[in-house]
Amino acid sequence: MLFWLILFFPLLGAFLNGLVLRKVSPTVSHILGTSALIAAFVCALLTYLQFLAGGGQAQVITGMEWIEAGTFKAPFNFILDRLSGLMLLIITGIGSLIHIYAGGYMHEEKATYRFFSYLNLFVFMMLLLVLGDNLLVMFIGWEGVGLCSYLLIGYWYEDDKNAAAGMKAFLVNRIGDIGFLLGIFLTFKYFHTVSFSELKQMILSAGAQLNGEQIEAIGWITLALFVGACGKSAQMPLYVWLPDAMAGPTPVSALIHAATMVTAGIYMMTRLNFLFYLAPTTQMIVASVGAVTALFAATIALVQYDIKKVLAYSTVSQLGYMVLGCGVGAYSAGVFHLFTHACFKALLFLGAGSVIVAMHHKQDMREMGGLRKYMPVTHLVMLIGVLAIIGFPGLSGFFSKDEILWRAWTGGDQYHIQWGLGALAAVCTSFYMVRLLMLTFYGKNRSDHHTQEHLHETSVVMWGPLVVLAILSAAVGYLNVPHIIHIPGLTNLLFEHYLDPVISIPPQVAEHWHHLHAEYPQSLEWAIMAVSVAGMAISSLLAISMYSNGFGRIANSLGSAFKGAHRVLTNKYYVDEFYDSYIVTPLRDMSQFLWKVVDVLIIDGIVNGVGQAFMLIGGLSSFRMSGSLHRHGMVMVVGIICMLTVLFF
Amino acid sequence: MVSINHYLVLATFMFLCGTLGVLFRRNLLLVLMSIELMLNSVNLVFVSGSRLLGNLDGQVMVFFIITVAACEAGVGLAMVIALFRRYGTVDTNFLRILRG
Amino acid sequence: MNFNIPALTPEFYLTTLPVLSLCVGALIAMLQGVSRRLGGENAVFAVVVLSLAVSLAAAVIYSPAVETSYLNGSYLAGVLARFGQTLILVIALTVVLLFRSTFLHDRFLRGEITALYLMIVTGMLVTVASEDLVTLFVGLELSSIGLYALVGYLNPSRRSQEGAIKYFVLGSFAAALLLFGFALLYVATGSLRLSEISQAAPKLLDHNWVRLGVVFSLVGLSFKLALAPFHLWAPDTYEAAPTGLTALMATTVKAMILVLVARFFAGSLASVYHVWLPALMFAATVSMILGNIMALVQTSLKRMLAYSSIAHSGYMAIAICAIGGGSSSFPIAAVLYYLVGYTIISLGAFGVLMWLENQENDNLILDDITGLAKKHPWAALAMAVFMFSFAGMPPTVGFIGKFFVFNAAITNQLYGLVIIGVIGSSISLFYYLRVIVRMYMVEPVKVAVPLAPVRSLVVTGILAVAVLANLALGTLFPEATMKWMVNTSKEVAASPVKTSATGNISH
Amino acid sequence: MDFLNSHILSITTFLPLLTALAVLLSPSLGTARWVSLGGALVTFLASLHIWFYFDSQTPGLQFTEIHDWIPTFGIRYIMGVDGLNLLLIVLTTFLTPLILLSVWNIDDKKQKAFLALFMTLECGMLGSLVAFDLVFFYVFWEAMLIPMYFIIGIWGGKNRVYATTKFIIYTFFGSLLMLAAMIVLYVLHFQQSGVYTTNLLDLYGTTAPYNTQLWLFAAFALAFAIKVPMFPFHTWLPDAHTEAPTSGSVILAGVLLKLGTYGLLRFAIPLFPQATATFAPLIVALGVIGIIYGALNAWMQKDAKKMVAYSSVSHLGFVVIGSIAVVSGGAALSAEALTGAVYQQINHGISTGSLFFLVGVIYDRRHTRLLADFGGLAKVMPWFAIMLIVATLSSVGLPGTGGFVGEFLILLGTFMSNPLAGATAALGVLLGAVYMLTLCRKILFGPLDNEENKKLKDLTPREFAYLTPLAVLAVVMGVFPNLFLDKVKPSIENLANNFRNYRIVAEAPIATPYLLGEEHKEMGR
Repeated sequence: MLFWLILFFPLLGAFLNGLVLRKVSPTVSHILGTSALIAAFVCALLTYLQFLAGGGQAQVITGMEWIEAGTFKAPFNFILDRLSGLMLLIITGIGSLIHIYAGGYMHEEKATYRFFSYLNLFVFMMLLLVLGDNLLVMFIGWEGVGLCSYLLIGYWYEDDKNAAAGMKAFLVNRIGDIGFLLGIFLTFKYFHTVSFSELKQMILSAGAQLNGEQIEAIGWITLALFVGACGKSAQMPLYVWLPDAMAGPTPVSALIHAATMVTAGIYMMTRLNFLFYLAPTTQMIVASVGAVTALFAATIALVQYDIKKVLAYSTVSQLGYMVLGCGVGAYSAGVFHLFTHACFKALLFLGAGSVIVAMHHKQDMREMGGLRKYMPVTHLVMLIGVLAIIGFPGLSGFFSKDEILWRAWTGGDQYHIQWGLGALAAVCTSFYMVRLLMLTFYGKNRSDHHTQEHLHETSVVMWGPLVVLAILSAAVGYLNVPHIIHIPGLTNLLFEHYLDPVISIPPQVAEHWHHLHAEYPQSLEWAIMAVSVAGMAISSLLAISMYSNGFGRIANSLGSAFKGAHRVLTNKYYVDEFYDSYIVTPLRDMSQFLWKVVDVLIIDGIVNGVGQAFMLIGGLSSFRMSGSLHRHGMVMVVGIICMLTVLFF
Repeated sequence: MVSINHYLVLATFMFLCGTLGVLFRRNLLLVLMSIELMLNSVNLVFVSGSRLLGNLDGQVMVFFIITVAACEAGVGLAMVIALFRRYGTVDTNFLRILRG
Repeated sequence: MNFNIPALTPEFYLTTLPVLSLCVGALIAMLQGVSRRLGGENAVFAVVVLSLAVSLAAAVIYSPAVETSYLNGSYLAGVLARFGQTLILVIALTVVLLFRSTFLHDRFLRGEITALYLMIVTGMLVTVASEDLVTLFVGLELSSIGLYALVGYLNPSRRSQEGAIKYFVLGSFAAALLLFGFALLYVATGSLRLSEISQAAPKLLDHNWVRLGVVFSLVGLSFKLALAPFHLWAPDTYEAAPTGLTALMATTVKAMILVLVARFFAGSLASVYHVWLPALMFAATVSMILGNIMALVQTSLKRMLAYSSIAHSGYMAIAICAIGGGSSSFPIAAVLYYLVGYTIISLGAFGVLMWLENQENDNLILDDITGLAKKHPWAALAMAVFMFSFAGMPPTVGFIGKFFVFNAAITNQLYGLVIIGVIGSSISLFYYLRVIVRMYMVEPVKVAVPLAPVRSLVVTGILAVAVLANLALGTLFPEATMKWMVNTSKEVAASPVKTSATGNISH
Repeated sequence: MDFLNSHILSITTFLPLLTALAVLLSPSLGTARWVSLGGALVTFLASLHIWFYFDSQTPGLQFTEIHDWIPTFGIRYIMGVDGLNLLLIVLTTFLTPLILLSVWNIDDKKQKAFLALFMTLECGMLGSLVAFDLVFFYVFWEAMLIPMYFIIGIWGGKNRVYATTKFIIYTFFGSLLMLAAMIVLYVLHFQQSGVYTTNLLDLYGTTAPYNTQLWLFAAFALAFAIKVPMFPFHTWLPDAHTEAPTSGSVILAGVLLKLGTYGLLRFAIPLFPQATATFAPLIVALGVIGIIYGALNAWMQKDAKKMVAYSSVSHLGFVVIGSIAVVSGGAALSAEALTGAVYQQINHGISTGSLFFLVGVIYDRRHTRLLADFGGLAKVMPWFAIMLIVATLSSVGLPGTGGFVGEFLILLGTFMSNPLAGATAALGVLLGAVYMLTLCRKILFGPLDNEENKKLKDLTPREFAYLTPLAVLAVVMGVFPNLFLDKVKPSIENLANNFRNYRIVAEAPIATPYLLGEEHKEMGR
């Protein structure tokens, strides 16, 4: 009962806001939307506690039948286990905070019923995504969240740019979704079910000797699904939509494009970890893509000026970490980073949002600076956020990111390169995050006079949630302290053990992984940790020295020294241009050709040509009939001759 | 011994002459006469046939054909005269307004 | 060759009553022509209608149970003959009622014209009832000569005179061909009676004279049936003749010839079908293609209908081909059904034209009927129904007829003809639709002579009946009608094909 | 009640025809409107009766109705309902009243004729859906063209004559070939069984020789491919749609096209199973090409209506490949794909129907359909925006809308039967989103710069009345597909699993065909 309420409240909120109460004031719709989510959060919390009290064993909640055809079955079944439980809390919890914040952020809007109904709808879809017990229900959420992000990115649709960004997001996601669909098809083709619990049971039951065909199929299935994950979680080469998605209101960026939706891919891979374990090639690909993405996006973020763009690319890069984690089989690490990242990235975005509001919707960091004295709270929480993300020892990012890197190193020799990329990305991360902090809050203010005199701290509605998030970002790391560090009164790797029931290594590959998990010398782990901390420290100091007051001399000289590299980075490696000129434009031209030439000229031409031909023949023959008596007779005689020929020869 | 085939060939020849006349003479009167010629060739066939087979059906037929031919000639000449009266020509090339 | 007196019984006169009453009517009409006092329009009209009615009644009411022939087969009374006569008489009557003014408006010629009219019909009745080539020929010529005369006689315009002369010359030419064929058949088989010919034919299959004979007879008949490539008289004549006469030619002549052909090819020459089948298939193919294609480019409605009638002769010819050498009656039934349908549709279509046209303009072109739906919605509706029916669209009789014809053809594996028929119908739809487009979907255009229809209850009634019959035969009564046709065609199919020793040729 | 059940199909089919007559006879346009609407609604109720009394357990033929029509040729008046046509019947009767509402405000003196024609059209569609006798079916199948011809030709755009003539001749040609094929089949059946009948249920038993099957299947498939329309026979559709009035487009896309796919399922596939197995790759290929090709063409259109028209080509490509997804070595059809195909027919009717309605809504206001003339309408017409977005989503097959269920099942089944085709067709899902979102964006989003658009009014109550049911249904069909699929499951599985020797048992016994005399025997020589 309680469980259904979790899904019910956001839907109700979306319905009321979107279709019924369209004339009410923004405040009402804000209260409505937020309360719907808080209610959902409460229910989620209670359900979760019940669930833990019940021993935390996965349970399937059966709903009504949905699609049934032939042998295919996909009912509305929901799975409640530790993983989905955690996601429930993240989504509803952080969601509620962001809803509260959004009220403040959108206070200038005349009507916000659309906004909050979309947000609630998004939460509902996200819940479907994480709770669904079969690939199809997950797919509803999967595309549903895509839809909501489309609507929210294009929320200010009067500007065609935003509409375009929304469309881009939807379409790029659709590319991934095709992969997801193919994954579903393959799964059904070879395992005759799409239900997670059944699949898991089928794969894990020691008796199940999968034939070679199925093993091979698993390779393709995981690959196809990973394509889906690439779309949703903005991995190479499908990450391009996420930076553009920043066109949406900032709370949207925080909720959808940082905390929840974009992590769907990681969630899905973790959900299906038993399949991925059986597909080493796929895992290799996953890890590589993750690592490359992490570094690639981080490098782009180094030179961005738009505060939200920086955060966007940092999101991409952080997602790369999580994917890397999944790729090396460290699902718990991946999910843990998902968790921490949700906290501090939401925090960062919301903080950036506050800055943007204060700056009258200017997002260019070149016009900011020195905001520390105008908005102290924001500065404080942002500081925490930054420290968290760059992995400052003791804050959440430190624990989660290092766990991933460590597991990458220990994942086997073939993963050392990935580790290297990841470490490098970490260095970049700390550089651009500190750079962001410096350019925004330190140095002297570079904005124009008018903006300057209106600069002030935001309302409590907005900084309240920030504080909560800040506390979380600082704290949650301690849920998964690596076992080399001993903190009194804290069990190590709490989180990893928490997820153990979910992460299930199939018998076929069990011993390989146990062998990997064999004890490594503590010194090694210390060393790895030291490397990343050192890198973090150095690059942060560099950034501080470069940007402590605006664009210092070093910054400019560096920029001019590596002009080429700089230009490439500022233009994001020209990826968008590449796609545009090598995929979109050719496709468009081809369609134009298909329509104008193939369809109109050739096919339709033939159709009409037949008719024209008959008319022509008729015209000619009627012209030949001069009406002369003799010609008539002649024709008759010719006819007779033809008949006789037919007859005698 | 003259066999039936000789008659038939002769008749066919006459028939063809008539046909050619119809096809190529521009004067309506001549066209009518050519048709008469064709009918007469038919008569020839009937008569010789009836002679060969020894029954009179053929000859009966011939009488009818002659009669009918006469009627036709009457109607035809009437038309030609009417045409000549009004337009002063019996040339078939004059008959060209109905076409297509 | 002795006339067996017993034939001349009251029963004989009863059987020939249709013909006789028409002859009497013709004589009376002719006499009325000379008297100013008796020759009033109504009087003549009464005589015509009366004689037609009487003969129709006679044809319907009395017919011997089995096919019996009188005067050594000069006159044949049977179900098929009766069907032909009934159909022809019904048409003739309808035409007179529909086109009364056409035939009766001229107070000086009225008598002769009607006399000719009745003689034409008489000739047709004789033709369908003859089992002897002599009577057949006489009847045929009687009707033809009458038509030659009327085409030129009814309105002395240059157009109609030209049409008359062309019709006459080509007609007599064709008659000569037909006779030549008959003559050769006579020589080969030694008889002028269809039944005897049919007995003699089989053993002469590969005799060239027979082949020639068969082909020439076929040509002669195809000419009358307006089968391409012997069709060229049709467009000219149809356009030249007043609409009333056109309607008569388009329907009765086809009826007469089809009955004849059924008896001739299905009965007598069934055994030599491999001789006439290729020729007829050739004619059918050419008709369907040429007729439809030529109709595409016509602007004169009558001319268009002429070409379409050529195409329809082609469809009917398909069914005749389907007879093949078989003694099955179904192809004949199919063709008869098609004939009935075609008759209804043509009468209706020409009726609408006649209803719309007037003295100044009796040759309507597409521009005349443009925007008709606005001015005369009901006429437009009727025309539309007839057009769809011509095209063979359900739920009209045209579709059922086409279905039966194709059915017969496919049953006898004439797939090629069917394909051509399909293509032909698809082409034909275009020009039939063009009429509808002009009536319904185009704004009216300025024409020289505006339409001034005369409101006549009779005409309206007949048109309404035509429309209803059209739909009824397409939906409710195909079964009944088809049964009738089947029974009608039975006796033809049943006629035995035995070989006999008569009439071999010595060389 | 018993009478009702035994005659419900005739009632449902011919009620519209009676309504048409009543409309013609009704004194004023006002009454004519109400008469037609009333008639349509009663028809809808009648179809609901069928729906509720339909026994969803049996694959057999229900509400069967048999009378002799032309017994001499074994042609009968046979009507029946099974899972394959049930949904389409209800869809037809459901769309008609909505369309009548949409033309409610049109007020010229030809309008009465329009209403009458429209009801006639409904009669034709229903008839061809329920007919189970080849000739009987054919009569409706072609008679249906006539009212459509007039609707496009009289009430259409400026190029209407060209469009409508093309439409009718193209279809007519295909149908005539099919007629010939029907007769061949009929003769074959006689040769095998000595019985003349065009009764479909009997003809299912006929197994033509393989080579003959190929020809017959080709003829049938061509007729239906033109109707669907399948690439490359589709070019009449964009013209017809762009020229047709809104109501015409809706019914054309909503039901008429479905008759093509329905025909494939009802006639072509079960009658000629071997040929089906042979032709399947070709047809699937054409279907897939159609999906991609139609989508790419739609993307390029400047005219909203034409875009939707091309989208139909794409969507019906899905239905086609779903109908003929051969699995297990040609021994069976994929039940999933078949279910999807049947379901997608309805979805397409709903989504594309409402899309045409919506395009009509803005066309009524602005008398233009060029995308360039619009933009930012979401600001002035929010409800219109919601409706359009719902229709769009259903059309791009977003999960939760009916379109998803259909497309997913089709793709799944196709993938099972032919992975390559399935994967390629899946691209259609992406391309579909491409052009539909372009449509939305060009119309709804972007700056509201055109002055005339600034003063546009939002949906009127009447427009709500006919748009809302479609929108709601689009969602309901996505969330509760079983409401609909349960009814049709048995029939579909019957067709899918034994299309090699397909049989339908009729609920009421069918009299043994009437045999004529000896001639029949000889006729079958």
